[in-house]
Amino acid sequence: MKLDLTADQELLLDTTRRYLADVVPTAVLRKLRDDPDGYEPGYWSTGAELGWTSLLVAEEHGGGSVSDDGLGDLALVAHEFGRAAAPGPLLTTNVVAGALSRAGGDAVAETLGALCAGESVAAWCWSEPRPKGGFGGIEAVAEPAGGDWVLSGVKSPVEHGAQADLFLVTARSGDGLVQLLVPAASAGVTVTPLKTLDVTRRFARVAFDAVRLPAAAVVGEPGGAAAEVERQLVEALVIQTAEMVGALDKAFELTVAWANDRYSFGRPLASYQALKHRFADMKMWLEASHALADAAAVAARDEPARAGELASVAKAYVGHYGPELCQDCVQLHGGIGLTFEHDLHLYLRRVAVGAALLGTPRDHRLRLADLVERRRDERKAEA
Amino acid sequence: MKLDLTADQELLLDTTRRYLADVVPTAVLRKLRDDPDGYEPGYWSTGAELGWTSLLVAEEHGGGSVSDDGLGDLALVAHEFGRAAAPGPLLTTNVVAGALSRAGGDAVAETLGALCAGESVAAWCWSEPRPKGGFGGIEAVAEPAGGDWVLSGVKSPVEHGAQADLFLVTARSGDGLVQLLVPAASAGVTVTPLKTLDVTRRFARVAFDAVRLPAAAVVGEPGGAAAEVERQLVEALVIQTAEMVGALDKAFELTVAWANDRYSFGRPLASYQALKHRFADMKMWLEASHALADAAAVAARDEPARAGELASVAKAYVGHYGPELCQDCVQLHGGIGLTFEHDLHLYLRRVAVGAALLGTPRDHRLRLADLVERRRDERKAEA
Amino acid sequence: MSADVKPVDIEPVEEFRLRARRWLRENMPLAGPGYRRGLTTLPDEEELAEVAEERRLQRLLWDGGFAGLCFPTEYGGQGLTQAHADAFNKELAGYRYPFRFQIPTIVPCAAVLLEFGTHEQKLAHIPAILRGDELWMQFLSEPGAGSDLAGSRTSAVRQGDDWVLNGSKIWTTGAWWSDWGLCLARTNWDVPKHRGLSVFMLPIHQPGIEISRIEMLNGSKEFCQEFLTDVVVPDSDRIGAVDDGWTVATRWLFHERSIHSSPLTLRPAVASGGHESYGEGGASLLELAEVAGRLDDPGARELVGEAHVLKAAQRELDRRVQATIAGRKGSDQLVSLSRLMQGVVSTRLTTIGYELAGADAAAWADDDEAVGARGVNYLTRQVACVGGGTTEMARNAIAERVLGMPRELALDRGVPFREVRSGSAGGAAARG
Amino acid sequence: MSADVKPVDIEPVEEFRLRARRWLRENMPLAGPGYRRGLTTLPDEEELAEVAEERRLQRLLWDGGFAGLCFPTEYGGQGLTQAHADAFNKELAGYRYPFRFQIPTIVPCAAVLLEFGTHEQKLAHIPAILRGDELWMQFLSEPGAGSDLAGSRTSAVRQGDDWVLNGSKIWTTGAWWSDWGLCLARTNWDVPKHRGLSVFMLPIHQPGIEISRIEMLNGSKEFCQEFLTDVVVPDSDRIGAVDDGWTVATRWLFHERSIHSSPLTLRPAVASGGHESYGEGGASLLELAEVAGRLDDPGARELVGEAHVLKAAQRELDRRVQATIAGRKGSDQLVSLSRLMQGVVSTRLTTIGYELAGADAAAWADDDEAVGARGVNYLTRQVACVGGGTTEMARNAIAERVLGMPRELALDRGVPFREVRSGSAGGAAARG
Repeated sequence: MKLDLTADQELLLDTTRRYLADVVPTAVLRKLRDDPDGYEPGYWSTGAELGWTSLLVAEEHGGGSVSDDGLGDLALVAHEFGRAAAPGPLLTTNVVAGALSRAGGDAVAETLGALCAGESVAAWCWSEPRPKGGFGGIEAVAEPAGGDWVLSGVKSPVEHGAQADLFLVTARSGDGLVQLLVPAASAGVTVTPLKTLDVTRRFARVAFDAVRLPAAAVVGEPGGAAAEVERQLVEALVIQTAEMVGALDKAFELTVAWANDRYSFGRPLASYQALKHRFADMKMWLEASHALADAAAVAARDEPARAGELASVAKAYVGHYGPELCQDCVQLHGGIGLTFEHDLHLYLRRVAVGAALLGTPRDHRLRLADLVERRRDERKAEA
Repeated sequence: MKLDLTADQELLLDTTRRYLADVVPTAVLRKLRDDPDGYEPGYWSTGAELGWTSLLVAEEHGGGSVSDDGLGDLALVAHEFGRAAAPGPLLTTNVVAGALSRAGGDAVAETLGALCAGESVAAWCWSEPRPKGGFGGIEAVAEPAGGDWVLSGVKSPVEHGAQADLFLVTARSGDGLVQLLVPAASAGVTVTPLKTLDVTRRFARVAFDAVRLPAAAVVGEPGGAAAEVERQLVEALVIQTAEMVGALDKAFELTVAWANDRYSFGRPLASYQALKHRFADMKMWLEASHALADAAAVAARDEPARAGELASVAKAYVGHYGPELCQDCVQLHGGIGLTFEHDLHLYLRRVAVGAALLGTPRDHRLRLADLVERRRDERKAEA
Repeated sequence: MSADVKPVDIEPVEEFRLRARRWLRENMPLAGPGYRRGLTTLPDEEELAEVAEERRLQRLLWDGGFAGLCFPTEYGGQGLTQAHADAFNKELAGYRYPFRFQIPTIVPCAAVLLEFGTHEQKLAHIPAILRGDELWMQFLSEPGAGSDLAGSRTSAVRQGDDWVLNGSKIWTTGAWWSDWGLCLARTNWDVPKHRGLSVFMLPIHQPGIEISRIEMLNGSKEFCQEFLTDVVVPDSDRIGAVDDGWTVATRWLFHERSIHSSPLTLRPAVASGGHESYGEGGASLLELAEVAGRLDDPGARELVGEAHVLKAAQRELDRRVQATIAGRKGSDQLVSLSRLMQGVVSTRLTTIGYELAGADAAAWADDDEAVGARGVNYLTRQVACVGGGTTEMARNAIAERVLGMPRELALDRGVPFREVRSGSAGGAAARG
Repeated sequence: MSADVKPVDIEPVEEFRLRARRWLRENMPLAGPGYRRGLTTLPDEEELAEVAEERRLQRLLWDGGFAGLCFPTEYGGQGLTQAHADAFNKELAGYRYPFRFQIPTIVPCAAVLLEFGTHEQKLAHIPAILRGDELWMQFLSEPGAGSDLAGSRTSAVRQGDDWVLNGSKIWTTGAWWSDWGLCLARTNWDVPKHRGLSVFMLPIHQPGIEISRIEMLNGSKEFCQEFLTDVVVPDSDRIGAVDDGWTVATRWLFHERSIHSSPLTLRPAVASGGHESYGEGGASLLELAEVAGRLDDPGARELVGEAHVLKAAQRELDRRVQATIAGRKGSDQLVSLSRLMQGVVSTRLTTIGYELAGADAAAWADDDEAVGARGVNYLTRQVACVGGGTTEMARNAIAERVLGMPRELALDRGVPFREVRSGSAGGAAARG
C-alpha cells in the first residue's frame, strides 16, 4: 500500500476498514460461504455510501474521488478488501462504472446513479473461457442488424455475473472491438453460477445467444474500443493486485505473530534461523509486491503509455510470489493452517483466485516479452 | 554411484581413483588450462591400460568389461572422472568405440585396437549448432555418389574434436540416418577449437564440406541408423550424468567439510539452521541424482525399452539440480569459492558444461512429454 | 521381523505368485475405472460403507491365506519374504484392496506392536487386525506441541494396576470409524521430556474419550481431535517400559516414515515400474493440458515433462534409500530424505496442476469438477509437507542425523519437563 | 549531510539542469556503443589507462563545478540537494563518467569521512577525492572472518602518538591502483569483539603493506589481499574514538548498502525510468533468444518476460525502501531488503542467460564471445549474493532488525575477544 496518504484518503481507508471489521469479520465470512451472493442485503449499498462504487466516476455523473486519483483511492479500498477477504463486486462494478462515465452521454446518467448508490451491480464481461480465447482473446461477436446489434459469445469467469443487473460486454466487430451494455434480463442471456475457491466472491459463466440490443447499447465507438478495453484491463489489474497485496499483508502479519507466539522445543518458532530466513524472503516478496502494485496505480494515473507494462509486471510478480508466500504461511502454521476454522485460508483463496484470473503470471510474462520486442523493433526502426 | 560393486568393479574404481589422484591432482589441472589437449602425452594411453577405453568394446575386438555390464563399469569410471574433474575424451571415444564394436566387421578391428590402446582418439559427432538443428536435429547430409559417399554439414560442439583422429558422424540420408567414420585428415574437414567453461576438457566445431568417403566408411545400415544413434545417445547421457554426479559428490563433500571447519560468530557454519536446511536439500538432490544416474545405467542394460526415458529423466534432473547444488556450494564458501585457486569451480564447470551439452534439462523435459503423450496415445489405441 | 528370516522350506516366489494370481482372480473385486483410494471427502454414510467393505476385503485376504504376508505365522501372518510381498503387489494391480488398513493400522501401529508388544499383546491384536476386526489410529500429535512430539502433555498417572489418562490428541485420521488407538503419554514430569513418556493402547470408543471432527479447508472432516478425561488403561495395555516411551516412539516414527517401502503393507504395483503411489508423473497433467487447450504449447509440455522427472526421481530416491538401509550401508535416518522428497515433489506437482488448469481451477462449472479439483488440491498443497512430520523436521534430521551437523539448541534439553516454556499459542499442532 | 539542507538561495533545479546539460555537452566525452563500465578483466595496462582517464573525468567535473553535488561547499562540494543530483543523473545518460570513483571511494569511504572525520581530516581528503587525486578502498574483510566483520583480527597497537598495524585484509577491489584505505582494526582484545575496534585511514602504497592480487575463476585479478606488517599510522589518522570503531563501521556498512540510492554518487539514468544499474530487464535476453533461434519459442519468451518483471520489481522495491527511510517511516535496516533482492534477481537473470544460450555458452567460438560470456557470468553467478555482505547476512538482518525476531545465538557475545573460538579453516573470507 502507498506510503503517503492524504487526510481524505486516510479517512476513506479508516471508514472502510472499520465497516468491514464490523460487518464481515472472518466468523461471518465463514457463514457466508453458502450464501449465493456472498454478502447480506444492504452490505453493498452501505459500502457504496463510503465511496466504494463512485471513485472512478466523474463528479458530473454523481461520482468523485477523495483525491485527484480515483484509481489510487480505489486501490486503497481494494487493499482493505484483501486484508479483510471482504465480499462484494468491487472490481467488476467499478471497472464498468469507470467505463460508462468516460463514455458519458445522457443514457448513462441513470445507470451510473444506481451503480454509485450500490442499488445496482454491473459485471465486466471481458474474459472468455479457454481454450478458445486464451488470455486476451475475444471470440464474442457483435454485428449491426438493422438499427440494432446482435451479440453472441460466452464470457467466463464473470465476477458476480449472477448478481449483476447489467453486463459490459467486449466483443469483436469486424476488425475491431466493440463494447455493449447488456441488461441481464435480455432475451438470449444465460447465466450459470460457477463454483470457486473463494469463500464469498462469486463468479458465473454468461452466455449470449444472438442477444438483440438497440444501438444505444453500444458504449464508445463501435470497432474502436481497443484502447478503452486496454484501459479497463489496466484498471482491473490495479484493483486485483492491490487486493491480493492486502490479503498477503494480512496473511504475513498473522504468520509473524504465530511464529513469535508459538513455542517448539522450548523456543519460539521465530527463533529458528531456517524459519527466519524464509520470513526474510517473504518480507522481500511482500514489500516488492506492495511497491509494484503501487507503481502500477501511479503509472495508470501519470504515465498512460507505461500503465499496461507496469500492470502486467505487478500481476506477473504478485501472481507468482503471492501464492508462494501464502503457502509458506500455511506451512509455518502447520496443520491448523489447513483447517476451515483458521482464518489463513481466506487470504490464500483470495490470492490464489487473483493469480489465476485476468491472466496468469505466465500470460503476463509473455505480454511483457511482446512489449520488450516491440520496443526493440521501434529502436531498430529509429536507428 | 551404485551401492553394490563387485570386487572387480572395486578394483577398477580404485586403480582409476589412485591414478587420477597421482597424475591429475587439482594443482595439475589448474596448470593444464592452457594446454591445447587438456592433458599431457601418455596420460590417455596409461588410462587405457586401466580399462577406460575398452569397456564398451566386445572381447573379440580387444575390449571387455570387468563385469557383464560394460556401460555400468564405464559409469563408475565416469563418476571418478567427475570427482577428479579429470581430463580426457572419455565420453566421446567410448561412445564411438562401442558403436564400432557393435557394427563389427573386419574393417573396425584395427581402428578399435588403436582406440582401446589409447593410441588413437575418436570423436562422436552428433550435436549440431543451434539454431538450425535444435536438440536432436540432424541437418548434416550424406549422399551416395558413385561408389562413394559425400558428406556435408557442421557438428558442434564435438568433444575433443581437435584431438581426434577420427569422427563418427551422424547424417541424414534420404528419410533416414546414416553414420560415417571419417578420418580427421580427410579433404574438406575443418576443425575449429572452441573456448569452453571447462578447465581441461576440450571441444571443437567440425565442418564437413563435401567430404568424399569410400562406402566402407558407412557404419551399420545406411538410412537405418536411428535406433543405433538413440542407443549411442543413451550411452552418452549415462556417461555424462555419471560424471556430473561424481563432480557434485565431490563439491558437496568439500562444502560439508568447510561448513564444519569454518567458524563465524564463534560457531561453526554447520551449526546455523538456515545453512543446515540448505545442506539437507542439497543432500536430497545429490542422492536423487545418484539414484537416477544409476537407474539410467541399469535400464540401459536391463530394459532397453525404458533406457531412453530414464536417461532423459536423469539428465533433466541432474542437469537442473546439479548446477544449483554447485552454486549453493559456492555461496556457502563465500568469496574463496569464487577464486581460481580454490578447487570448487573445477566441479562447477564440469557440471555446468554437462548440463548444457547433449540437451538441456528443458530439451529432455520436452522429450519426456512426447514420450508421455505417445504412451497415452498407445493406451488409447489399445482401448 | 519375518521379512529378514528366510527359512529354506518357504514357498518359492514364483509358485506363490501364480497361486496369488489365481486366488485374486477368483476372489478379489476389480478396482474398475471409478475406483478411488485415499482420503476423499465422502458423505459420512458412504465413508462408513467403504470402511465396512474394506474390513470385508481384509477378511477375504485372511480367509484366503494372504493376510499379513510378512507377519509371523504365530500371530496369524504368512511368514513370507519381501520378495513374496513384491510379487503379491504386482499381482494386486487392478484389484481393490483394504486401503484403510495399510496406514496407520498395519504401519506403523501393528509394526510397533510387533516390535515392542508382549507375546500376549500381539496375540490379542495382530490376528484381530489381520482378520479385519481392528482398525487402529495414532494418538500422537497434540495441540500446542506441533513438531515437538516428545513435548506431549497428555498425562498418564499410575493408580494401582491401572493408568489414568487426561489430555488431548489431534490429527488422528478417521478416529470416528476406528477401534483402537496407540497413545503416547507423559508418565513423569520431573525428568527431561524424552525420559518421562510411555506408550499405551486403548479402545477409542469409550466414555472418557470425546471425539471432535476437524473441518479442513477443503471440506474434509476425516481428521479428529480427541479429548481424554480420566480414561482408565490397565497396565497390561502399556507397550514398552514405563518412562521409556520415547524408545518406542522413535521406532514408531521410523515405521511411519517407511510406509512406502515397508514389506508389511500392500501397495499394488503399476505398469511404469514403480508402486502406484508414484503413478506416472506426467500422464494426468497431459490430460489436463489437453483440456486447457495447451497440448501444443511448449511451456505446458515442459511442465508435463518436469512432473514426469520429479515422480521418477522420487521413486528412484526411495529405492536407493531402502536399498541402503536394507544393505546396512547407511542409517535408518536416511528415510528423512524420502520424506522430504515426497513433500517437495508433491507440492510442485500440485502447483503444476494449478498452473496448467489456469482460470478454470479458480472458478469452474459443475460439470468440470476434475479441473476444479486442481484448485482445491492447490489450496491444500502443504498437506504433503505437514502431515506425518513436517519437512522442516525432515531437514533437521538430514542435517543432524545423516550429515552429522551440530544439533539445534533445544531450550528444553536436560530440563525437567514441568519447567519448559510452552508459549502462549493454543490451537492445533504444526504436524498434520 | 547537505542533502537534507535546503537553503533558500540554492539554484533552482531546472536552471541547474539546463546548466548541467550545456556543460556536459561541451565538456564530457560520450559513452559510445562500446563503452563498458564496471569491473572487467582488462589487461593491466588498459586498466591503468582507464583509471587515469577516470581521474581526468573527475577533475573535469571539479573544474566545471559539478564534483560532489551533495557534498558541503566547505569541502569542495556543491552543497546541492537530492533533486539536483537526480537531475544531473538524468542529464548524464549517454556520457562517460568517473565510474571507479563512485564505489567505494565516494560511497562508502568519503561518506564515512564526512560523517565521522574531524574538520582537518575532511579538509585533507574530501577535496582531494573530488578533484580526482585520491582513490580509496575498504580494508574491511579479513581471511578467516567471513561475514563476521566485527571479528577482525588485524591488530593496532598504540605506540606514543602512533598506532602500529599488523594483519591481513582481503577482497579490496583494485587496491593495486588505489591511493588510500579505510581500515578497521582491533585495538582491544580484552573486551567483547564489538567493543575493541577502531577505524584508521592509511596510504596503500607504503613499505609495510604487501599487495597480492587474487585470481578469480573468471580470470579477473581486481580483488586484492593485503598483508600489513608493522604499518605505522599517526593517531591523527584515526577516525572516530578509540575502541568505538563499530559505531563507525555500522554506518560504513549502511552507506555501502545504500550505494544505489545515495545522493553522493553519480548514476546516469536510463530511458526506462530507472537508473541504468536496473537496465531494461528483458532486452539483452531477447537478443540472446534471437541469436539462439528461440525468438518464437514461448518458453524462451516467458524467460524474457520474467527477467523484465524481476528487474522492475528490484527497481520499485528499491524506490519504496528509499522512500520509506527518507520519510522516516521505517528503519535504515530496510536496505537489507534491497540487498537481498539484488542478489536474488541478479542470480536469476544470470541463470536465465545461461539457459537461453544453451550449449553455446558452454563451448563457443572466438567470434561468439557475447554468448560465451553468458557461460562465464554463470560460473561467477554467486558474486551477486556474496560481495558486499552475503544474502545470508541480509536475511538475518531482515528477520532480526526489520521483523524483530529473536537474534541468532552468537557464542562470541559478551566474551573477551581473545577467548573466542575461530575454527581451523584458513583461506579467504565468506564475504567477497
